[in-house]
Amino acid sequence: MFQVLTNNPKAYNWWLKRENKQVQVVWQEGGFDSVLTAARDLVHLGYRVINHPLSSSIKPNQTPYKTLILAQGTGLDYQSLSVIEAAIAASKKLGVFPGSTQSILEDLQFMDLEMCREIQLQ
Amino acid sequence: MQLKLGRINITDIKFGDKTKVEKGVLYVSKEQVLAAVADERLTSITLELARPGDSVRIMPVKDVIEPRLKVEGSGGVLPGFISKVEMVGSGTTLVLSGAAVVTTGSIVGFQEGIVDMSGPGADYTPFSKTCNLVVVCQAPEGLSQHEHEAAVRVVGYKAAAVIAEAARNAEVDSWEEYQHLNLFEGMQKYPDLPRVAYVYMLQTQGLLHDTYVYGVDAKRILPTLMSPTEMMDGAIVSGNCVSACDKNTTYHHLNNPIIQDLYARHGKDLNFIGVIITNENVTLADKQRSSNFTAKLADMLGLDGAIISQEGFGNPDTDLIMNCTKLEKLGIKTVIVTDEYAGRDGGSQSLADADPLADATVTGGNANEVITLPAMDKVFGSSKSADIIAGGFDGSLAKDGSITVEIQAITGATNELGFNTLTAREI
Amino acid sequence: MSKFRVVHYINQYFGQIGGEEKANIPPSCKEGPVGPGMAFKAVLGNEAEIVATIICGDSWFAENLDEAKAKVVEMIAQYKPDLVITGPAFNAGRYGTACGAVAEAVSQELEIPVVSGMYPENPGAEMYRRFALIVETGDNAAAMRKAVPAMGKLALKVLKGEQLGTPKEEGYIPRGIRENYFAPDRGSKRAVDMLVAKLKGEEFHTEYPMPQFDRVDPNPAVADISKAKIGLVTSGGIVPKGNPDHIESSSASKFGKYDLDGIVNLTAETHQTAHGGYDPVYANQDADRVLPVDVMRDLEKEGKIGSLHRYYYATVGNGTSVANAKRYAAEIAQELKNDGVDAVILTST
Amino acid sequence: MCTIVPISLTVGANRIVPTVAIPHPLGNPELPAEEEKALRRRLVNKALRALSTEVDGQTVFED
Repeated sequence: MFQVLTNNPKAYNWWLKRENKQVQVVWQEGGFDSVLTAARDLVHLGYRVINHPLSSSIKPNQTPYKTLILAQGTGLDYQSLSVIEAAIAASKKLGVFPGSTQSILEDLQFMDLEMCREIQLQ
Repeated sequence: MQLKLGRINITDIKFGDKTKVEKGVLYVSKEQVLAAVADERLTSITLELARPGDSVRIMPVKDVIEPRLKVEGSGGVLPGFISKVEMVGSGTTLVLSGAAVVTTGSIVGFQEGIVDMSGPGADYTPFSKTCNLVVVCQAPEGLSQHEHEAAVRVVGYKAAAVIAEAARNAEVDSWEEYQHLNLFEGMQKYPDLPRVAYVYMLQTQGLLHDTYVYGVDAKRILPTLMSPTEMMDGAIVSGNCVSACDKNTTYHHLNNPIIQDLYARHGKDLNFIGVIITNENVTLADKQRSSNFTAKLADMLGLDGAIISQEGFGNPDTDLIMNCTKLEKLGIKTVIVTDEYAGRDGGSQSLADADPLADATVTGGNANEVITLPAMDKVFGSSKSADIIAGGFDGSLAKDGSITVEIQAITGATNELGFNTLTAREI
Repeated sequence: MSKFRVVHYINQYFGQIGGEEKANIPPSCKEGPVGPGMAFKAVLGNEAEIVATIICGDSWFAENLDEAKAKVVEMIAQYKPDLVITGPAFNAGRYGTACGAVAEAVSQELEIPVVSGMYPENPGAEMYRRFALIVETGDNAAAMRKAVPAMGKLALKVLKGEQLGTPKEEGYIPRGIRENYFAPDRGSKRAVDMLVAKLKGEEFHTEYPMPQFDRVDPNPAVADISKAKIGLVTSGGIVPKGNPDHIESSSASKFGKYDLDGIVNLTAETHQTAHGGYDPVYANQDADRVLPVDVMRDLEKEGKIGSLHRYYYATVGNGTSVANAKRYAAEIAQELKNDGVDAVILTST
Repeated sequence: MCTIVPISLTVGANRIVPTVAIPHPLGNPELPAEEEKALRRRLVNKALRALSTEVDGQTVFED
């Protein structure tokens, strides 16, 4: 079982439309950091991170969107934990997205989706 | 394999009736270039010139390409795009050294990538020192970002290829020779020198973050072995333009400084065996697989040492540390080349991953350092993007046209191939 | 030209008030140099002068940290100095910590540069190196003769706005701040040079040192656990309901010591977690899931262990610096030893 | 007693007992209360055993 955690409406709709029974698409309210925190809590309970939380060169303070895919596992996956903790630290260090125009926000949603669209879940 | 590079030094660039080189001046025929790059997907393509010292800002920069021409040997430059997928890296190639094609155009709204030809920003980018043909691309409303990106990318290669023709009849200023022996010959010739390879990490995450090898999207490759001379003919090209400071442009791939400096010590202090290219994909499983294959290749080659270079920020730190630790655990000594995001005050942790085995690190500097770029007389590209870079990237565009940004917005500023002298130290 | 103004911070001992018996005195202020300040006078010469000296007892400072910082900063501010010197503190831990805390407050609140002096292993050096140029000194006051000229010289350089060299060149402990500069060679050449040196087994200098951790030898086994007095310590942030000590949810600046007398089981009514680094739902429902008091009481009753120590210690591990964690550990370990605890179970989340 | 054994190894702990999960190292909310406490008791007993065992370097007490 996979969970797609996202605060990006474009990614949310795209993943919903895939209608994969193995995939649970979860809307996460809030900013970049809230997706990271929610993913961290899942990792603590044994989920594995599929896509790196700092994928894309768009820094955490340059976009409010993040889509993270996690796979249900049995024990703590240390690699997942260490990348999620490092991502949280990077996001804290770089600060908060200052906001932007609607058209930029749409481009940022598009780029976030691009970074997770081709991931094979098996 | 043996490659001869003939350098023709370009010291100025001008428009002219014919594309040619005369006394170090590259004359560019607008008509000829525009005819060669025409692309029905784009609404307009215009050409501008930017010389070192000009009061010119180019932004947002998409790619920079050095014009090269294959005059002898198999294949042609930029295989998979400009020429067929013949193997390259041997024969003779001419270089318009000091000239560059710079493509610009906003594919998405927030794109950074600043090249200032003068002022304080010029110190941070290598492309303030080249004579640049700037290709400004405009796309129609509604063109998909994927098509837009592909169109602009190929326009740059085509422009470089057409002006490279000027090298054919020009006088060569200097020759360089690069030999690449096969593994067996190399071992016989240098039995006592440590065997060293270069692990070349390529950004491969998706749109605006891609790299191509002989035309193949490198996110779909498993790590493989290449001759260092192949890069000199353009076997690796960039489709990566987000994070301007630490992306590798096609120019960087053609002039990879690690390859050059390993050649400088080849046969003296080390035996430079070849290049392992690997990718930086988005999933952890891909990272595991690629670093495993990199380590396996390194082991099969019986390496004693390796230099590993990174491209980009954040998740590639994970690839970098995986590659480094897996090689070190095999007893292969490594040096890694990276850059830092230590915060504006320089007081935060620089990397998103770390390991005590990574005990030999070269850094291209802290990308979060803030710089004020004064206004320029001319802006090539989209002056609108200045506002957007400023807002979207937490910088500020002042009324007088100056921009305050982190140096991460400057093309090539903290390059992770060690292209620059910029670095950082603890104080 | 008028002289630069310097204020000097020292402890009760160097302030010539007294030794450990006077460590409880609150801060006071004297015009001009006192004690080691006299030695600084010679180094600072005609260019700068110590206009005032702040003296505070080490214990008083440690026990009243926030108040002490505020008072000292207020005293310093009224002299409008161009620079503040603290110490040198050599290897005196409390003194070093006070010198560092003063440096932090002065640099953050007054934005005045601070020069200090410490032995590198002084905990104050690791905790506060960001905020001061801490000259590396010997471990005791015999090193005063060398420390003062080094600190004075560095202070003058800072006052005159001269370009500083590397920490090594200037003799101060690196502050952990990354600064960009243009090197003579490009990065690729530096990388190849480094690799060649590494392959030859020669010395090389990484440009970015990775974090390293201490190692300690394991203690011998507990001979008879059924007679042992066992303590509980956690970095999981388990605190009495309401978090009376206001331990921070991340980057904790303190630890808490809590009484378990009469407590046989932690419940949602009595205890919670202060930790911000994990989902707190489970620990808040039942804090025994992090700190096993219920089981320890059972084992105590059954005679499987000698006894459960009356107090447990807790902090929050989330984002807490290694230096702070080390300091808490040292203090907690000392108290546990003084209380005759034989063994400790440390739980972390 | 910790869930993230690699970190305990990195920071230099000498006697390490692996636990259940980060937010509930010594419990499992999915179990009935009695079973959960029994689980906790097993883990604590393992820690006591670790304390009573001579080690000559970092040791993880798996089972």
